[in-house]
This record gives sequence, structure tokens and C-alpha cells, in this order.
Amino acid sequence: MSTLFPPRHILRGIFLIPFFFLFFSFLFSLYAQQNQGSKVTCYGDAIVVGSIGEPITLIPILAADSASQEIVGLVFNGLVKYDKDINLVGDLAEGWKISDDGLEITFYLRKGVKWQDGVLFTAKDVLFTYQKLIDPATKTPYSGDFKKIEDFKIIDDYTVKITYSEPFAPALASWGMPIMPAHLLKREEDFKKFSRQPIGTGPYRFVRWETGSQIILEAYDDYWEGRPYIDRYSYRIIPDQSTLFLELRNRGLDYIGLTPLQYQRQTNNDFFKQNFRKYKYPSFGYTYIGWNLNNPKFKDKRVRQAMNYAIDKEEIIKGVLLGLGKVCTGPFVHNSWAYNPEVKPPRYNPQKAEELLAAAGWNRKNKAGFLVKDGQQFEFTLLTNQGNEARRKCAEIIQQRLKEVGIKVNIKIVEWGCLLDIIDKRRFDAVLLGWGLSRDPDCYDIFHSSKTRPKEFNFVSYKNEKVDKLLEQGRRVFSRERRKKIYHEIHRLIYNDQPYTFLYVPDALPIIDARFRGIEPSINGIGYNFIKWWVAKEEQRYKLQE
Amino acid sequence: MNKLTLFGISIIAVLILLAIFAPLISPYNPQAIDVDNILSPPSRTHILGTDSLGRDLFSRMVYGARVSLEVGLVAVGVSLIIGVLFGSLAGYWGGRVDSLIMRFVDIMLCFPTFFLLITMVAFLKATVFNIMLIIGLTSWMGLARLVRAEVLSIKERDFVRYAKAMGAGNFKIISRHILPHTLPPVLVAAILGMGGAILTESALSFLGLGVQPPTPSWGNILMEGKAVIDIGWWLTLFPGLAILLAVLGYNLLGEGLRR
Amino acid sequence: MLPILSVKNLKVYFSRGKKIIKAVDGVSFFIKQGETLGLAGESGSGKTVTALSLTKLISEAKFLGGEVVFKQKDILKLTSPQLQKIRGKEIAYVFQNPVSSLNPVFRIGTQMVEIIRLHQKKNKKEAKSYALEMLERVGIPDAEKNFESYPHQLSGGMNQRVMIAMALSSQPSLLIADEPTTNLDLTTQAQILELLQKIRREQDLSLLFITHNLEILKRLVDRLAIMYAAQIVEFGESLFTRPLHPYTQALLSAQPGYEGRRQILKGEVPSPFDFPSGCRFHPRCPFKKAICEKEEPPMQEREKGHFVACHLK
Amino acid sequence: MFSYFLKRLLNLIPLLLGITIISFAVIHLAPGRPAYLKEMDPRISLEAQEQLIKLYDLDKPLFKQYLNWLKRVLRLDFGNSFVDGRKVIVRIRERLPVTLLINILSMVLIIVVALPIGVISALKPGGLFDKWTTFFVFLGFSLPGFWLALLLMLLLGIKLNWLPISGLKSFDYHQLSFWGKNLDIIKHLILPVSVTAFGGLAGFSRYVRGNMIGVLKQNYIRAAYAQGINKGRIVYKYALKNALLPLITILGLSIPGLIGGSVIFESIFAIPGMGRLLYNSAVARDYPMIMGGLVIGAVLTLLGNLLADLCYAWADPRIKCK
Repeated sequence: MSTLFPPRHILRGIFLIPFFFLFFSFLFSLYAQQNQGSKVTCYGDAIVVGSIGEPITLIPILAADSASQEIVGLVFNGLVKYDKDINLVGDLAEGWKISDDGLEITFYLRKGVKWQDGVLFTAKDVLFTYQKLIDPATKTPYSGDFKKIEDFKIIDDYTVKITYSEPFAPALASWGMPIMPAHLLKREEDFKKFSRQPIGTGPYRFVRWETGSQIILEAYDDYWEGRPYIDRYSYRIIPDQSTLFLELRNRGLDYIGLTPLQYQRQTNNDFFKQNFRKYKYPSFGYTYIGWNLNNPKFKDKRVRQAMNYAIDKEEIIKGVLLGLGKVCTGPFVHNSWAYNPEVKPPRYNPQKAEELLAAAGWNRKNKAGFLVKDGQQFEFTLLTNQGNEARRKCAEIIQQRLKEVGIKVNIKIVEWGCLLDIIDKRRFDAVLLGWGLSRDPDCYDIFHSSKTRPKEFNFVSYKNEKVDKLLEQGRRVFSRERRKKIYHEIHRLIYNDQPYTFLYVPDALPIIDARFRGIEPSINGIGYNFIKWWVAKEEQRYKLQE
Repeated sequence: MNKLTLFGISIIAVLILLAIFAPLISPYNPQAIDVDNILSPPSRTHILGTDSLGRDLFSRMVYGARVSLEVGLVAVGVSLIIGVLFGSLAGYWGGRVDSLIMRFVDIMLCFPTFFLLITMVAFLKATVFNIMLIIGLTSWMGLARLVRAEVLSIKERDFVRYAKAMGAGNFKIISRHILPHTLPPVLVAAILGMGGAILTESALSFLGLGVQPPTPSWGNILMEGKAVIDIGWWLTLFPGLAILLAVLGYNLLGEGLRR
Repeated sequence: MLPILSVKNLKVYFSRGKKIIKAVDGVSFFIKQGETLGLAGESGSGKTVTALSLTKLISEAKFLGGEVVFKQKDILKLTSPQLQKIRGKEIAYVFQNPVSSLNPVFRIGTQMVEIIRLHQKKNKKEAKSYALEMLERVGIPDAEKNFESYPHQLSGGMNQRVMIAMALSSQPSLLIADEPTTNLDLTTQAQILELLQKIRREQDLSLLFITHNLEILKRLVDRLAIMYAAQIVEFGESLFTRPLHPYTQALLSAQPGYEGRRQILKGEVPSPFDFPSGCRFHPRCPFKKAICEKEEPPMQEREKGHFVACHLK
Repeated sequence: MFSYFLKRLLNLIPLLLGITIISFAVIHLAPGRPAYLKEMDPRISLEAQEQLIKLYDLDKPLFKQYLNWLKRVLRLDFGNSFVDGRKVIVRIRERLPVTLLINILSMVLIIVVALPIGVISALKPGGLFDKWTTFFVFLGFSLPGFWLALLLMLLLGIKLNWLPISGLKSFDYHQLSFWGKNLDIIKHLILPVSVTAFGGLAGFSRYVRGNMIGVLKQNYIRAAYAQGINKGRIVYKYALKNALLPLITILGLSIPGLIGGSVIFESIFAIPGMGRLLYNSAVARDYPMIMGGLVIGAVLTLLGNLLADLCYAWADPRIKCK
């Protein structure tokens, strides 16, 4: 959202989930249309992408921030990836087989794929990546899914068989993890160099990293899917949202993500209409208020439901996102098959809220106009992290609305590290935060009652036995249809319990220079077919000879 | 030049009035969000326009004057306390105390101002008070040098010798006989310092490291304004002018007093 | 013999804010070829301003009036380039505080060569050897070495010798020495005075010697002019033996060797913002009459070549 | 000269020591231990905590902490950045040249512009030119530099599109000819350099003016006039050299302000220098990085001052011989 802080800061706020696969939005589809329109595709030109943050490391299994993931996504491939319809398809794996008991996955690897240094890709690389992932010395946030693996067997150079200790539905998706070259990372010291000079199997190969300024990639001629059309990819780092935008306006950038304000107000003139295309699709993440369920006030379901009525989500979306988002009703976003369309968000209804609060015993008001129960005023602290404009604005709007039903809200904006500390010690009333989501709906870590210990993610201490059971089931079952039913039910139950007040799902708002063709928006965004984007000869801006 | 001094005084006077009567003067609650009036240009209802949350810019700037005034006063107060203390100790005692303190001043002056500020901001919580404290803690060195030089010259004067001969204690000599005579130049330096403190605070807030929103400060209004500089010129123009005028006011006043 | 320089009714006014400072107010005198004229008076009486305005060195003056005729030319009417040809070449100066009168950041040699080449057609080499010659003439030992020195490396006396060498290098016809020995110690003072006398004897040089020290003048000058409150009150040859003006009498009686009754002057030198009416000395004059307060006394020649401005007879 | 140099060098030692003491004291500013901050971050939590405790020896007595820290700092070992785990000193080394370049260019610009302004207004104090420059100087003292940066960026970068608004090089820099590359960098530098210089301009021209007025009143200037030297030569040779000397020191003293200003301008213009590195580190609470930047920044200033002093000694004969 609109903020002047580098995204690391914000992103850590959104992406608390230990395993998520943002990079999938930047991976590319096998089945993307080759041609589009009447013109013939051509090679050439370059795309200059603007970013607030600078990648931290280009070692795929360590890359946790969006900037690192973006570059990693172009230089590497996983075994599988999501296509435009968010179905898992093969990437470095041509296909796979899941045993009937769901315990074994066999991957059949693509033959003839070459690393960018010319060496052939084989099962050894997959094994190597797996070993690094579970190595305790590797500080990777992604090890969780892989620790459930009981046995990893190389059948031959192009076949691996992976055995899990129990059926684990998100397992397949976890193999979207980019595969690293075993032959280049034999020694510990190799990683150091690799983190700033990676070599992968992906469509683009790394050329140069000018620290603090830009990263340059070039099309990999021998890419197994075919060489990308755009010759060169430059990732320019401009640490300030407004400079980023001004640079775009100066046409020094081809592709950035807009803030809602920029989308709605600053790009509606003829200049932008002529030179750029804007896109808008729901992002995979939501913003919520988490109530500390150990707090006697919020233990009462009626109070939480009252909050849901008293907070005007439409207003928040209007004020904070300028309408560019959807009301969130549960832990799944609208694009996901797990989303239960039957769960309808209630209208903003302060009377209903007051009734519910009265039912919970908050039926009298003091002189200041705040609700009182047992001599205590209804007052709580809403905590959020520093440097996130959208959350700050959001908190202010909520403060105003809750005041109207007689609840006093104190906003406390703290530094991210402090916030984590407070959450960890459970010393909060309510937190305003966001989750970034993977494409798999599994949310066991967030809502299962076994995950309430310190540093685990069910920090609101939510406990519902039915939900617990369903979450367990959802992980064991592989069939999309059966899982769909399970997660729809989870959605309904959680919504009814309101451990969170779900606020909104913001839209992703990319803007791209109009000369790029072949962009096909889908529910999986636009990045999935990036290698098929192209620029007509006469419109190409950058000539490349080095 | 006299006219300019008067101009300076009137700017400061207006600033003080705005700060004191902020609740009466501002037509809106400076933090009242109005999502239907986002980024409306100056008009009859919002004379300086609204910001990206629909809040009234004029009201926010009036409250911002409070922050600026406070920052000037408190930051300079802090640097006065430290500067006068160190300066008079060094000047009065001379010898080792003097060289120790002046070394300390030299060392502090080695740190690039903003590096020191940023470091302190990073290590302390960014409350308004801390920001003021930090600005004060990083700007007392000039005052210390000034006070020391003044004390050095005054302590040789006859009335100080006389007081000493009459058996007055050191503390009394410093506070009664020496410090009052350093007042004029110190006052000038302090007033110029207030302008400097306002500039520093606004720069910090502009970088997002200073006064944290929603508390309005001219610096963080500018920060928010920068994001919409192409469509919301009023959010960049007016707070910038306000800073310019306030600092100019202090500078003119200080310069006028120096004469 | 025609005077080489004659000054008539010279007026130099400065302004400070709205007030007018009359630093020199109607001064007239003349210097004959080859003679030494002494100009004496208390500090603040306008001696230095008079000396400086002789070549229009007072750029910040609000008003500059009267005439200064030097070799048939009225200097006050000359343009800057014309003045530059006279300054240093025809009329040279030696100032008080020799150390500060030399530029601290250039070597002595550099400064000398610059002046020599400015006024004479000499190449660098010639200028240097001439400068060395001049240094030796003014009695600077080890001229080669001192040529390379900076002013702060030499003593005050040495610096003054350098200044004199520079002043004499272009053979001026008039040397104006403004308190040239004031801040020097006694021995050096005597040496510098001797040097000046020697030079005057060797060259046919006219000298205007300004000082508040009458003792020095006694030995040095042919004629003497006494300034008081921006005006000359007495002027002539026989001043030392027969002072006519009460102020001159008082000054002389304050000299260490004076025999006779000492007159102690009461009061202070009047402020240049606001001179007393009539005779400017009247508030301090022990012999004042009624007329003294009202009328300014005219300059009269009482004896041959001895002028005085006083109502007393 | 040599002994002067040696003396100055010896003088540095207590200053350097003082810099480290103050920098070290800053680590303890954070209430409680700074280590608690990253606890819940799954990636670097324990690592960071351990690193902090190890880096600053937070579990040892204060004096020992300082000595150990000092030992490492003397070897330029500030530990590794929390953000990307690379050595602090390596990251600083990458960023430093740009910042130095901009600051040196700004100083040159300050001198080139402020010198004539100061001299001309000193020739006629109170004259029309002097009055106008005085006015602009006051404006310059009062103008927030970052605001000016914004306005210039808007005018020259966006509205007129004459200059690039961010970064140091164009995207296609590597394809440009030799002259093209230089031109490209110059174009990128114009805005940041002029805005950085602006802060110093007002003060510096004032100093030039003041010094010049003072020098023009000196005896040797009057003596030079009396010697028939023309005005131009007196002003630009005799007076200027004298007036310039103390300015070398002033220039040296302005270094901390200039380098400090890089925090603001590098952030606005997206220039990958020290200032922006430090800003990012402050936002991310990357303590080792901040500490490294602080110490290096101070040492740089110290060296700058030393350089200024040496220049002064070299240029002023009065010091040279002592």
C-alpha cells in the first residue's frame, strides 16, 4: 500500500506464513498462448521494472522478501508451478504420480534441461535442494513442509520418489520450491558468491547486480520452454514510492505496482492512458484484526460479532484502498476454490452491534459515552506496525467507528520487531495485521488449536474442535472436490466464530508500458506468462549490444 | 533591516498564536477522516485543500505549528542546558576540564549530523518528545563553544575579580556574575537554533523517521504530499512555505537581535 | 622655490548613520622641495586622514573638498588610473605597524618585485636584483635570504625597513611617513629615524612626517604643523622655540626635556561629531576670551613663515 | 611542516578514541537489549539475537564490551548486516564512492558559486547587490533543502523533462559511448549535487563576504592602494588569498553537514550511496549497519578536517614555518 518504507518492512507484516509461494505469480505457463492478435511476435527490447526494495539474497531457499523472490522466480524453476487458473502443472517435472494412500509422490523430471552454465539438470539437483532445505544449518523459512518427508529416493537421473510420514496435501505445491544446481554449490563458500551471482535453469540468466541501483538479467537462449521474447530485464531499485511513480511518469520505468491513490487519481490522465496499461486483480492476502481470545472482553463471541457489525468495511475499502479491494469474509480470498461464496459479509449495522454488546452485558454508558460493564469502561488497544500507511489509516477509521458504539480504541503503532515481541508474549488486546497466502488453502498453522505456543501463528489462541478436525482432514485429502467441501465448512465456521474481524482483500495494481504485448490477465495475475510478453519491432525502445 | 526584524517577529507571533489557539482556529478536527473528500484542492470549504484521507490541510497545518514551535523550544532548551553547562564549566575552570570538554565537543562535531540523528532515532522510540530530545542532544556544541568564549572573556573582567575577592563561591560567580553577561549572544544563538531545529525536525519527519502520523507535523504532511505531488500540489506547497516562513522568522529575529 | 605639494582648505567628511564626522575640516599647508614637514597632534585629530587624502586613499569619504596640488596637478580631481601612477611612484607612504602593512601571505621579495615592476620597466630578474639592492640600502642584512621570507618571520624594525625600501624603490619625490616608528622599541625607533634622515640627505626627497611624538620631530623636521580637532592651529619653522598657540604651548610643555612651567590640559579632545563653536580649543584653553566662543580664529602669519589661528595676541 | 603534520596526526588519536566511545555508547541507547527485536522472524530470529549478543558482547561487563568492540572496529570489522548477512564494511565500501563524489562536487560548486557572490557583495557592503544577496542568503538559511529538491525535481524532471530524477545512470548506460556515459552521469548528478550544495551556499558566501570585508580593512590593503596597485589586483590577488585561507577550515567544518545531508538527498533521488544505506538501515533497525555507518561517517569527517587543516597549513605561510 502507499508507504515510503522499503517493502521488507511491510512484507514481513503481511507474510507471516512460514511457507508461501509468491514466486508462483512470476513463474510461467507452459500452455500460454504463443501468438496473440494479428501481429507476429518479435524478440528484442528490455523491460525496466521498478521496485522499492532491493533483493536480500538470490539463493532461492533463503529468498523470503518479494524483491528476492521476483529475481529468483526468473532465474530458477521449481518442479511444479501454478498456471493461469491456479492449477498445479509441471515445471521441471514433466509429470508426477501420487500413491493411493497419499504417502508417496514420484516426480518424472524433464530431460535435456540445461543449467545456464551448460550442465544438465538431473535428480541430483533435486536431492541437493531437499538436503539443503532440511539442513538445520540452513536458515530457511521454508523447511517446515519438507521436514514431513520420511524418505527421498533417486530412482534414476530423471525420477525421484518422495515418501511422507502422513498424507500431506500441500506437499505437491511445496515442490514449487526453486531447484538449485548441486554442481555449483559443493562448498559452503560457494553460497556466498551464489547469493549475488546465481545460476539457474530459468528463462533469464543473471548478468549484473549494481548494488542499490539495479539488477540486470538477460534472456537465456537455451531455455527449455523457448527463449523469452524480451531480451533484457532490469530490476531498478528506487526506495521511495513517490519517486518510483515519478520515474514511471518520466517513462524511466516500464512496470511498477501502483498504490490505490496512484491507480485511482494519478494515472487517469491522457498521458497514462496513451502510454501505459493498468491491471487490477485481487491479491492473495487479506488484512484483519486479530482479537486476543484470552482477553475476557473478546472471549465472548457476541462481542466479536458486534465488532463485525460496528466496523464499516466498505468505508475502509473506500478510504484506504479507494475502492480497490473486496470485503474479506474469511481466511480465503475470492479467487481461491476454498472460498465459500455462501458466507456473506453483513452490512454495517451499529444498532445490531449495540444489541449484541448489550446481550454480552455491555448495556450501560458512562458520561464520556463509552460502554461500561462491572464498573469497567470498554477500552482496548489496537496494535499495528510502523511504516504501513494503509494499516495506519485503517486503524484510524476503525477508531472512529467503534467510538460511535461506545468503545474506546487506543491506537498503538510500534516498530515491527516490538510488535512481534508483544504478540509473542500475548500482551495485546487486538492487532491489525495482514496475511499473505499461498495458493493452497491450508491454514492449519493459523487456526489449529495446537499452534498456540509462543512463536506459533495461532497467537489469538483460537480453539474450535470442529475446525481443528477439518483442518487436519484438509491436509490429508488430495481430491480437490473433497477438500473444497472441507474448506468451505472451515470458512463458515471461522466466520461464525470471528476470531478475526476480516477486513479486506486489496487488489494488486500493476501498471505496464503500453508497448508490451501478450499480457493476459487471469485470476493468477499477469506475471505467469511473462516469457511470452513481447514488443513490436517499431515500438522497441532499447537496443542491446554489450 | 529593522523592517525585516519586525517581519520576523510578526511571523513568530502568528506562529505562537496559531499554536495556542489551534483548537479555536482550525475549522476541522485535524485527524477527522473524510473518505468522500479525498485530495480536494483548496476551496471555500477547505481553504488549503484536503489530504489523501480527506483531512483538512489547514487544520493539520495549524496543529503542525504546535509541533514546530514545541520542537524549537524543547530542542533548543535541551541544547541550551547542555551547551551552557559545558561551556561555562570549560570557560570558567579552564585547564584540564576545559580541554576535556572541548575535546568532547570536537568529537561530537565529527559526526555527520544526520548520521547521528538517524542512529539515535533508530535506537530510541520515535515519540515527539524523543525527537526533540535527540535534536537537542545533537546541536549543543556550537552553544558550548560560544558560552565558553564569552565566559573566558567575562571572567577576566574586574567585577568578576571583585566578586571573587569578596569571597563569592564559584557557582555563585558563574550564575550571578558571568552567565547573565553571556545572555545576549546566547539568546541570539538560541533563536537561530530554533529555526535550525524546525528544519531538522521537518527533514526527519519528511524521511518518516521523525514525528509519527497521525500527529500532524509540517514535515510528515510533506512526506504524504510527496506521494501525490503530481496531483496534490497544495500538500507540497503550503507546508513547505510554512517551514520556510517559520525558519525565516527565527532567522530574521535572531539577526535583528544580534545588531 | 615652489612648494612640491600645497594643500588648500582640505575637507574630509565621513558619515556614520545620519551623523557627519568631520575628520579633516579646512586644512591648508605646503611642503617645499626637499624639506621635512612635521605634522603633529593628539590621536584622532585628523593627521592620518589628512595624509591618506593627499592621494585620495579615502574611498569611503562622504565628502572630499578643497585642493591638493602636487606638481601643478590637483590630485583630488584625478581619475583612478591617473592616481595609480602617482601613488607609490611619485608619492610613497610608510605606515605605522609595518608588520600588518605587508601582506602576510606573500613573500617579501614577491611584494617588492610586484611594486618595482608596477612602476618601472624591469623584467623579473632586474626587478629582483634591484629589490636586493634596495634591501641592502635600507640596511637589511642577508638580503638574499630575507627576500624569500614572509613578513611574520622578520622583526617589526626589519619590516619597516622593507616598507621603506619598497617606498623608495621608485624614487618618489614625496614620502609620507605616518607614525613610522610608533610601535617599535626605542633602539629600533632610533635606527629607523636615522635611516630616514640618511635617505633624505642622499636623495632630494620631501618628507611629510606624521607623529604625536614631538620629541622625534624636533630632531627631524624643518617645519612643523600642529593639528587640533581636524584643523591646523599653528604652522611654521620656529614653533619649537616660540610657540604662539596655547595648545602648542601645552603640548611642548608636556615634553620630557621641557624646562619651565608645565601646563596641564584639562578636558578631552572634542568629539568629531560635534565640534565646539568658535575656536575649537576654547573649552580647554586657559586663556580663553569671550570672542573665542563665537568666532573661529583665522589663520594669520604672525612672523615670517609662522602661521597661527588664535584670537590671543 | 612535517612536525606539524605529525602533531596533527597524534591529535587524531584521542578524537578517534572519543568517536568510538560515543558510538559505542549509542548501542546502549535502546531500552533494554536491542536483541529482543527480531525474535519472531522465522528466518533470522535466533541468529540475529546471537549475533547481536556476540557482536556487542552484551553479556560481558561494559568495559570489556567496549574493548572487544574497539578491537574489531580497529580492524574495520563491524559485523554482518542483519538485512542480507553481508559484511557491513563491504556494503559501506560499495556505497561510499558515490557519496564522496557527490559531496566533493557539491563543495566545488559551493566554492565556484559562493566565492564571487561573497566577494562582490563585500566590495560594496550595503550596496544593491549586497542587499539582494543578503536576502537570498536568509532565504537559503531558511529553505528546507528537501523541499527545494522536491520542487526542482517537479520542475526540471517532470514538467520540463530536462533532467533524470533518480538514480545515477540510465538503464542503457552500458550501451553508451564514452562521452555518452559521462554525459549521462553528469545529467543524473546535476540535481543532487546542486541541492546538496545549496545548503552550504548561503553560509559559505556569507563567510566569504565577512572575511573579505575584514581583509579589505586591513593595513596591508591600504598599503597596497598607497603603492599604486590597481583595485582589481588588490581584491583578487592580495585580499582574496587572505580571505580564502580561513575558509578552508570552514569548508572542513561543513563536511559533517554535507555528508549528513546525503541521507536526505540520496533518499529523494534514489542514489545508492552511504546516506541511503544508512537510512534504509535505520528503517530496518539494522544495528550493525547503523553503527558501522556512524563510525565510518565520523572518521570520514575527521579525515576531511585533517585534510582541510593540512591544506591550510600548506597555503598559509604563517603556519607552515612554525
